[in-house]
Amino acid sequence: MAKILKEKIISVEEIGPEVFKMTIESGYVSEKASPGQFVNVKCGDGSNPLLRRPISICDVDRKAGTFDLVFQVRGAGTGILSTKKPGDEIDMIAPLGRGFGIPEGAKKIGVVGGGIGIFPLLFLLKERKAIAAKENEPLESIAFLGFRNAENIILQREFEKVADRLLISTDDGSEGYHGFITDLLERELERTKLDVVYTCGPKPMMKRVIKIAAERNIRCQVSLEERMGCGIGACLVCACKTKLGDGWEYSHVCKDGPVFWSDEVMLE
Amino acid sequence: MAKILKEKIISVEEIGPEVFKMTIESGYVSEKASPGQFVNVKCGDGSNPLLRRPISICDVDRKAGTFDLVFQVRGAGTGILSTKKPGDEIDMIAPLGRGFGIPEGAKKIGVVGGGIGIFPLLFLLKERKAIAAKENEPLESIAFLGFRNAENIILQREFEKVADRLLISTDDGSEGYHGFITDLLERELERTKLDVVYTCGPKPMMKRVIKIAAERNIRCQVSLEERMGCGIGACLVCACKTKLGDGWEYSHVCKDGPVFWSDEVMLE
Amino acid sequence: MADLRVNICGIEFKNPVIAASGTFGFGREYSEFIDLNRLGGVSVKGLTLKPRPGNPPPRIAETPSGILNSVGLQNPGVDAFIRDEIPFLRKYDTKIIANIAGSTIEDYCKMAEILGDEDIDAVELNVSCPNVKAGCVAFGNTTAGISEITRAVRKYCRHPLIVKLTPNVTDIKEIAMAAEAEGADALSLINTILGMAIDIHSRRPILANNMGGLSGPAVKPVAVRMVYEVATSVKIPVIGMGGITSGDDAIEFMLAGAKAVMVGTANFVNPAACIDVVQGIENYLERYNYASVNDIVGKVELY
Amino acid sequence: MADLRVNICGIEFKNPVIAASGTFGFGREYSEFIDLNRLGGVSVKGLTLKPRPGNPPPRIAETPSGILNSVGLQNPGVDAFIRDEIPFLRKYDTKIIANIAGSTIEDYCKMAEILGDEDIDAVELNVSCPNVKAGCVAFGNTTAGISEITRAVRKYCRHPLIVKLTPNVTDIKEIAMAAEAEGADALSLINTILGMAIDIHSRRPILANNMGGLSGPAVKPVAVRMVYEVATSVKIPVIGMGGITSGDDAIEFMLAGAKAVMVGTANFVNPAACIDVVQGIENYLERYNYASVNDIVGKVELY
Ligand SMILES: Cc1cc2nc3c(=O)[nH]c(=O)nc-3n(C[C@H](O)[C@H](O)[C@H](O)COP(=O)(O)OP(=O)(O)OC[C@H]3O[C@@H](n4cnc5c(N)ncnc54)[C@H](O)[C@@H]3O)c2cc1C
Ligand SMILES: Cc1cc2nc3c(=O)[nH]c(=O)nc-3n(C[C@H](O)[C@H](O)[C@H](O)COP(=O)(O)OP(=O)(O)OC[C@H]3O[C@@H](n4cnc5c(N)ncnc54)[C@H](O)[C@@H]3O)c2cc1C
Ligand SMILES: Cc1cc2nc3c(=O)[nH]c(=O)nc-3n(C[C@H](O)[C@H](O)[C@H](O)COP(=O)(O)O)c2cc1C
Ligand SMILES: Cc1cc2nc3c(=O)[nH]c(=O)nc-3n(C[C@H](O)[C@H](O)[C@H](O)COP(=O)(O)O)c2cc1C
Ligand code: FES
Ligand code: FES
Repeated sequence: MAKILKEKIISVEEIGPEVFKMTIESGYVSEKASPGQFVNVKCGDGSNPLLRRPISICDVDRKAGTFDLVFQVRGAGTGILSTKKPGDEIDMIAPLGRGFGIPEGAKKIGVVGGGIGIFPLLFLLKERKAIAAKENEPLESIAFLGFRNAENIILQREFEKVADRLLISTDDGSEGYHGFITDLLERELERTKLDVVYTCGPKPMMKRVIKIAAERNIRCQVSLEERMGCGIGACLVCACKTKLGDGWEYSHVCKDGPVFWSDEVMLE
Repeated sequence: MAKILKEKIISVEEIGPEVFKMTIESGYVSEKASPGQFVNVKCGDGSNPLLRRPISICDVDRKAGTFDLVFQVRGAGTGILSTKKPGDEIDMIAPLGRGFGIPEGAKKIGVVGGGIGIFPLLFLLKERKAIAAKENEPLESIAFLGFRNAENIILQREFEKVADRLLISTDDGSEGYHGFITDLLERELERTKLDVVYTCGPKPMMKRVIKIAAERNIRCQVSLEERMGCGIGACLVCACKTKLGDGWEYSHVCKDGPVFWSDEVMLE
Repeated sequence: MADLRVNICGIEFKNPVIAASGTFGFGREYSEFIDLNRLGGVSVKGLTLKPRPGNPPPRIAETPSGILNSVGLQNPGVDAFIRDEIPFLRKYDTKIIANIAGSTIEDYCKMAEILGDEDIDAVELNVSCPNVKAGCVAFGNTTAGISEITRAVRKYCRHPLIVKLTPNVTDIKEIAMAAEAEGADALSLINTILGMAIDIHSRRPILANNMGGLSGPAVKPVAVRMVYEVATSVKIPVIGMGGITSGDDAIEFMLAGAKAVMVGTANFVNPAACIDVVQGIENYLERYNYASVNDIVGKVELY
Repeated sequence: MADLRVNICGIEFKNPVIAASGTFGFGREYSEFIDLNRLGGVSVKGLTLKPRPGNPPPRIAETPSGILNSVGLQNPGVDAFIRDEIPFLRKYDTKIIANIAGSTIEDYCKMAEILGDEDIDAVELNVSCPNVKAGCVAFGNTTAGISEITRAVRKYCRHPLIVKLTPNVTDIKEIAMAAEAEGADALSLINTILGMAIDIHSRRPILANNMGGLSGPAVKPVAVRMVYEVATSVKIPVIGMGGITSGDDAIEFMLAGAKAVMVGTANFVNPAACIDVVQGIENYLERYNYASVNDIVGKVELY
């Protein structure tokens, strides 16, 4: 259950160009959060910016009782967020949304992330790994991460720790594979079988991942973004089309998502 | 001439209940400012609060190149201002307005201040004293300051330094004279002659001071407050009635004031 | 403790704070954050005769101290409301206002009729939604339109009838008086102000619907003015809204003449906004020693 | 560097940024902060036939992301303007727009006539000031009113005639088309939105005039919508304003259809606002490789 929380910021660090990692102390979130969920943060005081900003939970340290947000500065809200200092209080509603699901017997998982879409995937890999270890289950994971260029690569070490393999591409070839991360995914699928693919990032990338997975009968989950109002399912602004019989209906990213099965959602 | 300045805050200190003293580094203001002038401060980023806030220059250290603002937290603007930290930048337009004037041969001056109205009077006394010392002129000054109660008394030491005598009243008698500061003024005028009286504070107090001075043919200046827009004389919102022949016209507090001769302004 | 009860056309609200239509769903989501028993009432998401999918996303844009929305009345339809939502809300001790909208006068009448036997406390006629193409706002922005629809629905409506006014008009007093003349029991205002925001990088509107309705603190001064104008023009009670985020804001509307207030956009930022407003009103009444909240209604003293 | 020049009814502005009437005085005060030569133009403080003292203070109230003002056209009168202010402003290479207001149609006509031989570039008809009791806004909020006054003044006005529209209307397109039909050479909008703010402690309005006009960022989405509506309804050029504080804001208005923009309230916060807007427009044009600012006018692509 989500709560309105006022938590303490432990650290704020610029980990890439205009990308900040914020560690927050929260017994509640670190206990309750599951991968793919997000928090809705009040960035400034007063009414400008008025709305909260949705940010994915990127990492959780359940023992320490802390969790991480990683965000890119895009506008007023994230701009103010980046100026917060350790010790400052942060007002959020958390944890929110429906996170990633695990299909029965999925032992080989792939995550495909692009740009700021990679953040929820880190928590997912970490959590899967911890559960597998605890339950003594086999698990193989590959992370496919696409970036603009070498300079924009972030969280590499963190992903290396939680994924068995990490494949990186850059648009300009300045590091890793030169080209789309989905090309790497396709190539890899020529020799490796995956049970499930999780993806988050730019829409064209996710669409391509969905197609690649569908063609190979691999189950696939996508994490969507949509402009939000309330973040809790009441205002109905964060609509996305999902299938309903032969037709469709509007579901809501904040409550029915942000994670959807690729065969239930209709990306446009 | 006023400029748009971005200056550095040296210190912020709570010197009374919800009253803050802020010391700001500014070669420009400390050189150009004269007593009675004010600065127009941008309190927050963005558009809420939108307008700048007028605050009197309370003290200037011309040698150190700094000046002080003292302000009481009243609403959003002064609230934000009170949370500023040393090292922060502060955006202001300064110095603004027409300050206190000195009539020919005024050697005995009185200042009468109430509550947050006392701030510009400190700078006035200090400056008068410095000039008198420099030009080797005689000067006698008395400060009459009225407060709500003992707890609200501020800047006592500072006034003691620059005034020959300091008389204090409180509404509840918890320190100094029990009653209106204007009663003290009247009493004092029974034995002391003043050449000019300067006053700043609540309107009823200023009106009473004007009357007392007028009855005794003492010249008198008042420093007014009015809600402001531009602070530079362009938007015409800060109107106050001044005499024009047999009638009146609207002058503007930010440009024609905030200091007016008591016989030119019409307080309502 | 001051008496917070207000009586509006026979309905006794335990306090004058009502969640505004479209911003509170049917209360379910907020019930996880606050105790709905503490609300004066809930005006539910705007209902239509048949379920409506609403407009394509994006449906929200942020503007200085405000938001534009173009939800377009996504709702499950009046039957689903009766079946699924009334029983849920009735578990709480709070008043239920059914906000209804349609594209034809017949739609409105049918809905009023269907709701006639249902356990709700009032019907709020939404003739001011700027986000649907046919009907709705068209009824709300002329005196002829508002007269016709109020007269028609009045006949079918067995509950107290609140007519919700649009601010997108030259003279809201006229519209208000027309609604009163045709039998409205109360008026609520303001609905959203029509606005537009453009993404200068994509050079397209931010909302897929191109335009949307402005709400939030930005509109407060316009809303207070209109509430004042309407409250001094009609005899029926006025429910004020538009940008209320605190008890102080609510007091401003009540001084201007609102007997109750609705809280909308503020819920998005603070799910406990309605409760905070109740508390703020109580604090104000206590500070100034008012025995009842009714004592401040319309008490602004003009210059 | 992109070409910033815009031609509006025969007047060539060096750039599309004009200081909005009533917020910039006659430019004197701002000339201490910025180089007036860098402005496209200045629309001067609203003029009346005779000097006017204006309304009693307080004349300003702050609201979320906006302000209410009730200056009430304090000005030295058209003769003093001609005598004292035109010579001052003419020293600068910027266009002068005389904003005129009155309580009767005759007032407006007389002023237009008096200004006929004067060295100004255009006349802006202020039929939308909400802060004076007689006349003014009354002419601006009906098609009949706007038609009558535009027709009358058009006969006396030898300069290009800009009609400034009020947003306090149900359908601004109608009003705009009526002004166009009667010979307006250009339209400017929006003037302020009527609003009210109450001090809940004194229980009195904050403005001594009780009500005032809302301006600043809060009104931007309403202004952009109206500019879009008007620009797509008339053939004459449209000058957009309402809440512009940056080049990005100005671009939003131009994409919506404004050929030039006016900057008002932002000057109070930032005396260099107009210059910053010019610079911001230039940056945008460069970033997206536009040869001329005219290339973006009306270029919003609707969904
Ligand atoms: C479920 C979810 C999870 C997200 N997780 C992350 C994350 O982990 N890290 C990260 O950097 N970003 C994340 N985003 C995107 C992030 O919410 C936006 O970048 C942020 O809201 C921008 O706010 P701003 O004030 O800086 O920008 P502005 O452009 O000034 O914002 C204006 C308005 O648009 C909305 N908006 C702008 N961009 C987006 C967007 N991409 N998605 C949704 N709303 C948007 C804002 O919330 C605000 O209401 C996530 C978005 C969603 C929906
Ligand atoms: C020339 C001048 C000098 C001043 N010097 C000082 C000083 O040295 N120390 C000090 O504590 N205060 C001083 N004030 C008063 C100070 O400007 C206000 O207390 C302050 O603007 C309140 O802003 P706020 O956002 O905290 O309050 P809010 O009430 O939220 O302000 C809302 C609006 O009202 C205006 N406003 C509110 N109170 C006043 C007021 N008394 N005078 C003018 N505008 C007001 C604000 O500027 C703002 O636009 C001075 C005022 C003037 C005009
Ligand atoms: C997302 C959203 C949806 C809304 N839906 C409705 C609706 O269905 N019916 C209605 O009468 N008003 C609707 N409104 C208008 C609000 O009830 C209210 O009139 C308006 O938002 C002003 O109040 P506020 O500023 O407190 O939000 C909606 C407002 C928002 C923001
Ligand atoms: C203090 C003030 C005075 C104004 N005076 C006039 C005026 O004399 N004539 C006029 O046409 N508009 C006047 N306006 C309206 C502005 O020109 C402009 O239309 C409005 O403020 C919206 O733009 P903004 O949001 O950029 O301020 C005034 C606005 C303000 C804030
Ligand atoms: S943001 Fe309100 S329903 Fe999703
Ligand atoms: S504040 Fe603008 S003229 Fe004084």
